[in-house]
Amino acid sequence: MTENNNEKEERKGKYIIEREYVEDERIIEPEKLDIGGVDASGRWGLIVLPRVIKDFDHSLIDEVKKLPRGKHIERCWQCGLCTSVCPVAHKEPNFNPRYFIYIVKMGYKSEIKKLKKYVYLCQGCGLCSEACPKHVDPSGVMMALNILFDKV
Amino acid sequence: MEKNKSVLVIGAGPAGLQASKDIAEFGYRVILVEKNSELGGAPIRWKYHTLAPDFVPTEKVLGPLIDFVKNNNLITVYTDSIVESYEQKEDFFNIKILNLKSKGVYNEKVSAIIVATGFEHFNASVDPRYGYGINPNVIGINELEVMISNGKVLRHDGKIPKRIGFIFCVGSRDRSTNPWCCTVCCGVSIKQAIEIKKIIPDSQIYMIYMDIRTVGLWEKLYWQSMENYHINYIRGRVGEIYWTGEKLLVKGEDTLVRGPFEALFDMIVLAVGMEPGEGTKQIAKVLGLKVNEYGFLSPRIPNIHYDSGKDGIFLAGACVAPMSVEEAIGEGSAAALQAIKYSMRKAKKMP
Amino acid sequence: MMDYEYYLARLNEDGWYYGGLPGLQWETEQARKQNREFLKKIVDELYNDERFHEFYYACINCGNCTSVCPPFRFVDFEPRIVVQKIMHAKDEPELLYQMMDQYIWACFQCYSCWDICPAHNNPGGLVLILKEIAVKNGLDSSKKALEPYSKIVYKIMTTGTQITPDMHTTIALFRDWGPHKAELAKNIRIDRKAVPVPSMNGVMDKSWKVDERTMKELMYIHKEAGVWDSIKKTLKDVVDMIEETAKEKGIKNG
Amino acid sequence: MDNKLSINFNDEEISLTKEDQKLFQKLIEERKAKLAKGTIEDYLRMLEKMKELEKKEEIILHHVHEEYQPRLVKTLSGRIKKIPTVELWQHKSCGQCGHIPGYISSLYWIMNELNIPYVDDTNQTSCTAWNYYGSGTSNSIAITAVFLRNMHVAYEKNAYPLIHCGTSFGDYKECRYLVVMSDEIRNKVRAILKKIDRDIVIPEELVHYSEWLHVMRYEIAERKKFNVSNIKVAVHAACHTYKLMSEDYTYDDNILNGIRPAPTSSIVLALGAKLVDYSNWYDCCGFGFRHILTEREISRSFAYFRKIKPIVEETQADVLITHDTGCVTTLDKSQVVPLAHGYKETIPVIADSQFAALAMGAHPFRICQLHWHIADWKNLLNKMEIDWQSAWDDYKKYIEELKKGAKPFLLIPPPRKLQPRIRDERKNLNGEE
Repeated sequence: MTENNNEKEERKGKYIIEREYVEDERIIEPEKLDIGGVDASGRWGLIVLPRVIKDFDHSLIDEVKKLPRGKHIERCWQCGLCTSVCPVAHKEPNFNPRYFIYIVKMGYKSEIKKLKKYVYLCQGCGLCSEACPKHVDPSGVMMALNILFDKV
Repeated sequence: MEKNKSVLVIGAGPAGLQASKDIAEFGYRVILVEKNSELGGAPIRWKYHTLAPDFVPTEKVLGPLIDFVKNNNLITVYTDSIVESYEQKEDFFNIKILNLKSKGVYNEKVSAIIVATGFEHFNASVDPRYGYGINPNVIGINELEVMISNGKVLRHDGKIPKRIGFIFCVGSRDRSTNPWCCTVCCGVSIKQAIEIKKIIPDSQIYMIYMDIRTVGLWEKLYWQSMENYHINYIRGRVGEIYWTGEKLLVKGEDTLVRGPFEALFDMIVLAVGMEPGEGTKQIAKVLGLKVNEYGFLSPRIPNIHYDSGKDGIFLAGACVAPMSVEEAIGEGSAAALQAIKYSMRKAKKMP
Repeated sequence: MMDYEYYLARLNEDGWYYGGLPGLQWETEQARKQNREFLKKIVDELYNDERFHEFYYACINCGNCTSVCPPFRFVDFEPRIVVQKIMHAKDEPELLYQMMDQYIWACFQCYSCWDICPAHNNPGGLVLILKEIAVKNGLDSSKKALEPYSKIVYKIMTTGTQITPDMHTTIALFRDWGPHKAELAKNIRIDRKAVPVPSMNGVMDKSWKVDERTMKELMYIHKEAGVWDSIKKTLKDVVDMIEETAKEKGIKNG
Repeated sequence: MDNKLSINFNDEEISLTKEDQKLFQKLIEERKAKLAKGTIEDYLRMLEKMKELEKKEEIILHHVHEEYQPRLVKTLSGRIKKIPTVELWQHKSCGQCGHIPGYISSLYWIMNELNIPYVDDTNQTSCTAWNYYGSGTSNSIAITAVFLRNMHVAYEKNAYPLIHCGTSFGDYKECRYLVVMSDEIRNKVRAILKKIDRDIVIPEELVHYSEWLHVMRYEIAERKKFNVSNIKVAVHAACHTYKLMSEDYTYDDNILNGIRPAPTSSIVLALGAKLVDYSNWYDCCGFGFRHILTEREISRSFAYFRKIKPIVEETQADVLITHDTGCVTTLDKSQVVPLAHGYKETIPVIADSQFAALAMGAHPFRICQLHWHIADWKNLLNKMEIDWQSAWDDYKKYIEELKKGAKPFLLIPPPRKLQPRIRDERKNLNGEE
């Protein structure tokens, strides 16, 4: 949940100062927790699961490669030209073609869940595909991601 | 030594000059053919002020070579000339040289040929996104080198720029222009940025890069620029540049920290890459040399540059692959030795 | 020509605008709301700190520090980003302010990053200077972070010790120690008498008996070094209590 | 270190299993890459400048002279470091005294056993790192002045400072670096110290108590009463001891190939216990300074998932030993909640001085104060064949006597040979006579 403005009251991990940088699903906050007679519910019983990625999940990228316009996604070297020419990215920074390709290549499912509602913003204007030095055809990849992100 | 032994050297850049000097010092005659009117190749043509990584003045490196070649009687120099045709005989070549200005044709007999026709800077107007040639104050690192040599870095309206941006990999590492890396423009740009900081101390310089490739001893330029000259490095690419009438609006993405950004710059320097020069293309046709998919001359074995695959013809310098001045000079000597060895072996009829 | 008036209009007076990386725009929006003179003041305070040039040389983005950074394993906090934003802060003060809200408070100050940085930077030290600046300028982030910490600041600045045995006499503090805490709360007084160390035996209000003179000198040092004034904006009430205790001990805040 | 991959434990060659070899090879490359040349060169340059300042009489250097019977160790860069062994000024740690007094009482008991004179001073304040590092509510002048005040008190008492807490040790290394290298800080600090009638005294060597245990490990091993050879020990080195100013800590080629800090591992080996290795030894314990007090959510999760769980899974060690207040408290107290959540892995956490004292036969409760620790230490003591049940009853009896007003048993330090430097009666703080 990226927006910080609708601060829901019963949001988990309220007392964590750097709360905005911890995803919700990694916070386990028990309503009731009794440890040998001592009440440690709420923040006293809260644990955060580590976010260490043990191995990269390549299932996503294989799927994109099967789709016709996602063929060259592996060529991307994260230079950022697609985002810099993309008119949408300069108006809505949550839409960032380079970053979408990156999280798909790395298989960061939690990031994809966070940002998947922005992928449809792609206008399909093709400016990025024309600028891309590796001919990854990012606008095609965006279309592929539209399909893929619904599945994540 | 046999007086009539002579070697044809095509191209008077760092490689060609060094080859001519070595061969002349060995005692052979040298026929040096240069397309332009002055010797020294790209470094002199674009008035390189200093050479990376230690800011050695170009004059100190190439000056002696040029003086030697000009004053040595064993070396006959044909400027404004190209090799029109060649004919390979048993143990010598008949060369026809055409002077582009006077249209005069000269014949020479040589025992070996060294091709050192060098490179040309990428013409950034080929890549429309930077508006090179249309937007004022968008210049290449070659033009900037001329400005630095004159000691004054000025905008088109004569004012001193405050915020200068360097854009890396223009015309390099890009499938739509040249998919190779020119190996030097990172180091050269950083060197120039430091020189600008010396000329304009309160300037703000931004290097917009993908990866900094200051290889070998050139790495100290990268650290020096950050530690002593506070030059900023933004990892990302620039998509578009607009001229707002007074400044350049640069649209890009900072992939690490800022995300998509726009910024106003007073001047943008494009780190233009290296392409095979006109001379290289022309000589390849004339001598029938093999050329790789990028237009560079391709040696028989890619890792051994001097061996062109044709008997008696040797390659040297940036016509084979993008390289720095120091490497080109080294390859000039290498080709010179091969040419001398070939000529001596031919003289003794050895295989 | 492309319609670039839209982009021109939103540039700040330094001629710059950036949207921020996906998911982190709330940081950039917050920073953009602040007035820029204040942001520039913060950047100058950082760059003029006497430790700054010992802690920052150059950052080539290798990511060594993030690889060993403990909070990075649980929180999206990277020391590399801290150094990168400090590098660009001189021309763009918003970048620094963005971090001071929540980002820098994730740092464990364990200095693994200092030990491993090939460029010999000290990201942990830079974060520390940023925390000091946040406290000095009374940012609400430092108020929020240090509000539960204020009792400890008072204890440290008056006695030189932190959590003391008398704070364990109820199970309110550290309930997550479970039943052990209930036991501890019951018989901590007598257990402290059983500690065989002469200077600690039976002491409840401090970690060990501290001479009156020592505490006076400690408070004097903090007063002279300007610590009381620097934390006035963030921990107003704590400073008042400290000044009172100091007055009782004959130290006037000059 | 030729490519023959075996490590020598206690001077006898042990060849490693295939899998361990891979791990050690990784460690060796890792450490070589990590030798941040800059940090080491700068530190050595600082030590040179410190000697120059002494010649120019800008500072007083508290030398580790012969009366302190120094022993020599090597640091990361190979520099020889003098570790004083007697006449020590105990610089106590505020965390351990509040939460786990066991490891300072064990240390004092060992020193009494070895007849080492020391000073348990009440004119000592904590290093106030809780302000400086913990919350940013201090500045470099204050923290350096507090450091120099404590060092001056030790100099007055003619005793060499032995620093208990890892954080104080790291903090003082940084303060010393700043005060020597930055004239601005030095002059400001001198002005403050003059007002409390003190001068700048900088110790020639900053010594952590685990380094003292390291150099005294064979004497301690001689007095061992319990056999610990079947105890598997995992060691955690505290970040602030060897990452803050990474040059200045003890490394020994015979202990873990000189790749990792020697202190705590060396005494475990000297006592004959089995030292086991685990994958993320380099990681922090999760202390996090502010986090351990006011944001325990992150601290306890880190300690458990990054330290306790991997150690127990990988090594099934019997005990986790470290040498710092924050680490012992964090690792020990962070296991309660995860266990309540249903995780199984747990391991007792004690300090190296406690382990040494236990092995030397100290009373587990009156001296080693194990009852302040939560993680279950019962089967550790069983494995060491220490009858903790009767010791616990004895402790209970002692508590009852105390309740009735009996005089508490105190560890009185052996008599000192060195005389303190006499000081004239000081003016009161605000400069009036």
